[in-house]
Amino acid sequence: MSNPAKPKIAFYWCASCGGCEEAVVDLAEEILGVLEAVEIVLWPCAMDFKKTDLEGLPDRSLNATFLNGAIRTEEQAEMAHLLRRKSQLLVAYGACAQLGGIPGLANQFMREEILRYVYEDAPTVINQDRARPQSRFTENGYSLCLPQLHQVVRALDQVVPVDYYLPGCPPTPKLTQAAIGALLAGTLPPKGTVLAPDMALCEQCPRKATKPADPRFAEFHRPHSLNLDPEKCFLAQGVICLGAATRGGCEAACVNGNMPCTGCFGPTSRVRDQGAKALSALCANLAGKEEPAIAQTLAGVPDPIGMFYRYGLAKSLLRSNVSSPNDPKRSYV
Amino acid sequence: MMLVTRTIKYDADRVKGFGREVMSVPGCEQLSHCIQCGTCSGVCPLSIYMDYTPRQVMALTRADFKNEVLRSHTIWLCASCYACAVECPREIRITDIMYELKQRAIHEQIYPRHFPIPVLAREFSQMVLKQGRITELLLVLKLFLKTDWRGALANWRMGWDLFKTGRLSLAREHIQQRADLERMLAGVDGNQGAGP
Amino acid sequence: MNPVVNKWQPRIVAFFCNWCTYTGADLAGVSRLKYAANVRIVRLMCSGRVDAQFIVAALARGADGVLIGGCHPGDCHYAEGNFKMLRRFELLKRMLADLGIEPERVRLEWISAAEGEKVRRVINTMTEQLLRLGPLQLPQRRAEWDRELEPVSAATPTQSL
Amino acid sequence: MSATNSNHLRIGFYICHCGHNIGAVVDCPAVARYVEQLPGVVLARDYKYMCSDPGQELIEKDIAEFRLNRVVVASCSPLLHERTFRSAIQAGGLNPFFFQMVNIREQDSWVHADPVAATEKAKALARAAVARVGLHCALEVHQMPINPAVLIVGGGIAGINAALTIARAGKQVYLVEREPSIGGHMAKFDKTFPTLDCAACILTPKMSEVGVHPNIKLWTYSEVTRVEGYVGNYQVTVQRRPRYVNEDLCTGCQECIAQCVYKEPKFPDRFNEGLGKRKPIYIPFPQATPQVVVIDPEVCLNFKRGQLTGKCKQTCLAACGERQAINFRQQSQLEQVQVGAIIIATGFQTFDARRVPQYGYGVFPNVYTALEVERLVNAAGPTAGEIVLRDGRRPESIGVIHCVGSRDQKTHAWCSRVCCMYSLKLAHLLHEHSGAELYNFYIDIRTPGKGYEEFYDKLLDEGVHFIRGRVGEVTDWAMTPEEENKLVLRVEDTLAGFVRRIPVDMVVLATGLEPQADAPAVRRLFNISCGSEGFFLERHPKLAPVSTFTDGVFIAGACQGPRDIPDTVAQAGAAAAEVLALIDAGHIEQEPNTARVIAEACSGCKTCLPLCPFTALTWDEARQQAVVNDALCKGCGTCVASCPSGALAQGLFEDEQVFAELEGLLNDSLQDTAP
Amino acid sequence: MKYAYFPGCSLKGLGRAYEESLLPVMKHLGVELEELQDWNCCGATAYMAIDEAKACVLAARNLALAQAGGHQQLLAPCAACYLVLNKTKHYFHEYPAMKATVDRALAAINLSYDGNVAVRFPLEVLLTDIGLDALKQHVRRPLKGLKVAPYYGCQVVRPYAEFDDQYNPTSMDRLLEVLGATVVRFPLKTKCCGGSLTGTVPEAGIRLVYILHNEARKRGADCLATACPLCQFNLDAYHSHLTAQYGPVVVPAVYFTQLLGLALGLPAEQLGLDRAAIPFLWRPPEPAPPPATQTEPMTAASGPKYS
Repeated sequence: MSNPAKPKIAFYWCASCGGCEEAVVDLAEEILGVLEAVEIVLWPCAMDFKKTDLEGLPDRSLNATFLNGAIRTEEQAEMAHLLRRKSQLLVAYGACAQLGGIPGLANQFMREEILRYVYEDAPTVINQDRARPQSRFTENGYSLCLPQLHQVVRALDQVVPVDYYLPGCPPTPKLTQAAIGALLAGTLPPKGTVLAPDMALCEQCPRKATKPADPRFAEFHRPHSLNLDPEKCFLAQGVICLGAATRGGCEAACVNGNMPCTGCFGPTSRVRDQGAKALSALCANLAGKEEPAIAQTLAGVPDPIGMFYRYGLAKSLLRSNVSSPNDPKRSYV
Repeated sequence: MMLVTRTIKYDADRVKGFGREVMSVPGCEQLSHCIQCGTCSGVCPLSIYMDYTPRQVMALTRADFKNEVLRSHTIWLCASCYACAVECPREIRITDIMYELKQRAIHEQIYPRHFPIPVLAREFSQMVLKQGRITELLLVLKLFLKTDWRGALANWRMGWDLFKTGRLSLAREHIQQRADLERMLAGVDGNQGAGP
Repeated sequence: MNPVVNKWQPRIVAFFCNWCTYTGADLAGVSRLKYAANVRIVRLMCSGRVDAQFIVAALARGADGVLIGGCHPGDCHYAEGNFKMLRRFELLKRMLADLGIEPERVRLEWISAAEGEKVRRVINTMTEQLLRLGPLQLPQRRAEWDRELEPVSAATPTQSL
Repeated sequence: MSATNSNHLRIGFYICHCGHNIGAVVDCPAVARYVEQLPGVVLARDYKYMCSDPGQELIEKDIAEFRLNRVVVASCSPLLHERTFRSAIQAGGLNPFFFQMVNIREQDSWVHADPVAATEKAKALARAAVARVGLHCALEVHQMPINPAVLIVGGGIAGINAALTIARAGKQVYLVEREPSIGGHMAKFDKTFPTLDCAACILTPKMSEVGVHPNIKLWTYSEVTRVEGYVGNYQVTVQRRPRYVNEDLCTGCQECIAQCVYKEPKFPDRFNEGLGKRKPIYIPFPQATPQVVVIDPEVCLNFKRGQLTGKCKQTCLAACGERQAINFRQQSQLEQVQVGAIIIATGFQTFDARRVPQYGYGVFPNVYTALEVERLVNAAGPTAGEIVLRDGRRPESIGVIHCVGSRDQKTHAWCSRVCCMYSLKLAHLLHEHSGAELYNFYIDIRTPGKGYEEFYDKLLDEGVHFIRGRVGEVTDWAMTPEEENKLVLRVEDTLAGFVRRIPVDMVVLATGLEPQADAPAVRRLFNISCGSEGFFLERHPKLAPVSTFTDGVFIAGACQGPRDIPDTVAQAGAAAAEVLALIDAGHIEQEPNTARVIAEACSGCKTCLPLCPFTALTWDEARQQAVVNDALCKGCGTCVASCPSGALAQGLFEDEQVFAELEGLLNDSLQDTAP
Repeated sequence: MKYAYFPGCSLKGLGRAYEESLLPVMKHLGVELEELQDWNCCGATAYMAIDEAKACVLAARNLALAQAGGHQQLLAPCAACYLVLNKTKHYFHEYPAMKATVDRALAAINLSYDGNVAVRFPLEVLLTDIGLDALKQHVRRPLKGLKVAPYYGCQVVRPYAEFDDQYNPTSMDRLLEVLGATVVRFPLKTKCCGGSLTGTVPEAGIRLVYILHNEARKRGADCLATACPLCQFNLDAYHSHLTAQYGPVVVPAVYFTQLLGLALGLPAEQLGLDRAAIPFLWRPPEPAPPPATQTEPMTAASGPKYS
């Protein structure tokens, strides 16, 4: 029943929320067109395939694999390698695969910290004998294995080479469709390209006109703390918006939902570290000239990592918490 | 016939490293900056009695003439009025350097015999060590006995004055925790900073 | 610790503004002041040019500390560039702390063209502090972590593109 | 880094021994050998003196011979020789900006004692430059027109000389002086050392020439309040304080002064250091330029606390008659001028002798400062040159104390350079005028100058006593009968080796030179630096002694450090020459380190707009993007660092170039890739 | 206000008149002095000459005792003690080695010093803590017509004192003027009195004393006001030597606290005036009737509202 004419496509998910899967489905009736045009050989969340089936396929027999989610476990890394081997093109689909995404925020903590919290310290946990999941477990003859958690969360291209990136949390149907279209038409740009405009969001922002020409930030508010003017640039309202430091192409979805951009499309090609760059830009326009005044203004940014690296920590230059082994506060495993 | 003495100094007369050694002691570091302007001597109330002026002592010390310095009366004539220290344009703590030199002279036992000042210093410190406080009458008597007992007679009138005005008590002053002093000072290495 | 650490020497990357601090560093040279050889100076026109990216890049690439030098407040050759840096610095410090990087590792100093002595003092004290803190050496640490990927990649070798 | 795109690169690397300056500490050949095997490097040489002609020619030759397309030179500070090597490379036929300089002298060999560490550092710095230069691109130097007019701040001997030199070259000069007359300190002096020619005689002609020169606009009683712009194109605002006399109408006849309701001079006369008196309306001194009277609103009856009350007979108005030069309603006014270059010659102030209380200045009337004595011995001074003390006595013995407020950690650590000589001069003059016995108390006599030591010898011959010792105190308590009613100086005669008490009738304090009280404000105004002692900082102590770190702003005279008249005049000439060289070129070359907007990348987020202090960044409404005005951009790069999407870039300091430099600095692994 | 009080050996011996006048005066002014429990000799200049480290440790014990007693302020009326205690503080802060030595030594007797106890001098307390305006209110019998040569001596202002000028201190001058006395300009106000040299090298020491007396007399002073027990001793006890050597040159030497006591209207016999060898018999004229506002002795806290 497999049709040699049709290009073979795989969808796979690693450390992700499933939103990207939704995004594929969000192609709505367009999906039918896609299904017409391609043969989906792997799509765990929609159809039943086994790893062995995949292993059975000859190498590079898949035309393209759309992989979403970050790489957090041995298993995910293994699947990434397997898919890389079986596919001609590997597409990092969505912020998690491209940048590490929300799961990447875990890189603020040492793995051991996380395990300790989740299995011991969390207020809702009752676990007297401090049991932890084992990677191997044997019960009357049956031996089960559980993939090990990696030290850090990684973006896909930190584990295997990636050909294209579809940014977004999740990517918009438009971009997805365009990408598949280009794939089918064989009109893909040079490898390594991010399949979205290389200009910051402000360019297509509906509130661009209301952007202040001379902001002197004295105080920052958080979106929930005031009712936001649906017309006015967020920065003009003292709410931090990362649109200026974030690649466009999302059609300003959040802004239209009256929420500031949080940077899911990642930096433009000319920026190496989205968070550091956004920080450099935003802070330059603070009002204060002495430490106290500046610090007071910046008190409005209680969580700089969460603010500037919400999606990009794993892919940032520092990548993760770097506490040294000899640091008493932290413990390595 | 005229008596002549050799005044030339040969390098052998120096004790090389002496100057550096002194300058390594807390409070004496600035000596290396001395420009020999003589302000110290100019303001010193006792320089008029000194064999070497304070400026010369600075020069001799820096130039390693240890024996000349430690044998000089200058260091013993210093009354610690600190005039030199506050006026020195190079902020050299001359008074502290004088203390350092006194310590070394006492340490090496090379000061004029029966010269009362070091004796006073020693008697004073011993009394403090033992009693924790000073009883002036005893101190003065000890001093005179150890230096020249005629001095005591010469000063009888003053002594009488003081006694009559009730300023010389015969009671021996001391603190209660005399043992404390020993325990406290036991840890302190004698003559710290005075070098080897 | 292990013998490697004994001969370890911290590496400081310094971003100095052309007009004050870089010139101050030249003055230190002309005055033959001696300071620790651990610093590597990058010349920029103004401390305002110091993009936070440069600082994290230096740390990520293996610097154990980063020193930023600018003109004293009010003395900036470009009026206010140093204030722009100061503002970035205030937030960057917090951000780095959240990632476990000790505050002593990144330092901002106002050093005028006349303060060669201050250049010496700052570099020496910072070197001492870093010696006490020990190495940051992020590249080495990454390599160590990425070893956890090896078994997999060994099991399933991937052709590189 | 350049390793990746190094295939097309042909980098030439040169390391300079600078004699022993670098070679003695850094193993130059080893560095060359190391760099030779870095990616993209086709040759690496070490050479004794790269900045020498042969050194530069070597580069030119290699460019041709080895088809080099990038050059790196490791030598001294780029602030010193970057231009030199750029032109050498240009002469070799390459774009001058395909070049990077490595500072291994000021920032390596001179500051590190350990040869091994210094050599390793040199390697790292070289690695960085090699990595960086690969990403350099060809740049054009922008030329900007330069305004030929010149502003000179300060009308002392330095300002006067600079002004005349530049004016004679046919350039417009604006000379701004704070006091009512130009002349500065020199106008107060009686004679000048060592020649003893009268200061007024040599200064007055120059002053009047300034007054009448068609190319010089003289603004006295005025101060610069604002400076904007940049080299070649400064806008300067000058505030002219009201002297209540119209300069153009006043002829200096001084009738008004004669007719003032105050029949006798009553108020302390600044010019005479308070030793003489003047009226509320006055002319600072006979040779004052301009010859225009001044009214002091603080004491003139027509004012109260500076405010006009009209409560006076105003006899001066009557005296002036229909000329109507006097105008009590005169307001302070602002002048705006455009100039291309600025010379700052604001001079010095003398040390306040009260700060050394042990010398009794302000306590004992007969203790004088040197400047007071200059007026006292001056034939045109308050006593017509007679040495009459404040208490009316005529001194039989006088002590001159050197180094008051000099060579003293508690006041000023530096040597003021002129005190020794002027003390000798004053000793001579005082002796000449009073026949008194003269004592000079000194720490060291410093006479480094033409004819100076000879002058010292002359003084010795005149029988002036020289006592080597810094005076401990000046006091008035007597130990001996002959000390009664005298000032007693207690001092060690260090050459004799004992302490002396010396009674005198008069004490002269040779106060040192210190920066003007408002030097910090002036420094900020003109955006230049001060040394740690507070004098203005030259760009280079030897190679650029009158330049500052702000292009187009020069310094001359004692505002840069204590110096005597000959040195000051020489420096003023040097500053004038620098200015003429600058403006006669007609244009200035602007370093191509300006910012630029990458049009296809700018999202129009406006972050950069408020950041530029020079308003070089503006908003293009049509394209909805930021644009850079190249002429206004000074190349700080602040906006570049702040562009959130990397849509701004800076010549010579591209992001990628800096990243490459970092990679090079830190990537030791290249050490192992030796062939 | 409350201070720990460190009398030092002299104020229990040769200088007891100082204490005898200081205590009632301070009490009268509402200043509470609590004598340090079991204080020991400060070490003085003599000990410095033997062993700096030991001297510092000795002095530090007193500072530690004050701290243990919960005091922030330690009043040291003897100039030598004042200097040595201050010097110890300075060394303690300037030289880590010295600090370590001191810490170790004190630990041996279960004491510790954190470097925070301030060493104060009576003049300083009177002028800064109480204030001249407040003091004025207390003057009952102004010292009308008394010409005083203010003599500070060396160690009150040199080298560590911050409360007055090192070259030309004026705190005592100002105090005496408030008390109604006439202050003669005395250029030797900080010159050395010879210290212990009067006893050890009389020809040198006593000459210095002579200079002081002679100049004070020439300037018409009725007395020298001192702030140091050793100064007072030298100026007073050697009068017979002086007269023998230089003729009638001596003027009485009294503690400034004694003059203050007289001005406050305290009975002369309670001020230890009779302990001087050179008699000081001058007494201020009868008191003016007290102003209505004034009742109980005033404390510094309530001071300003009277002024």
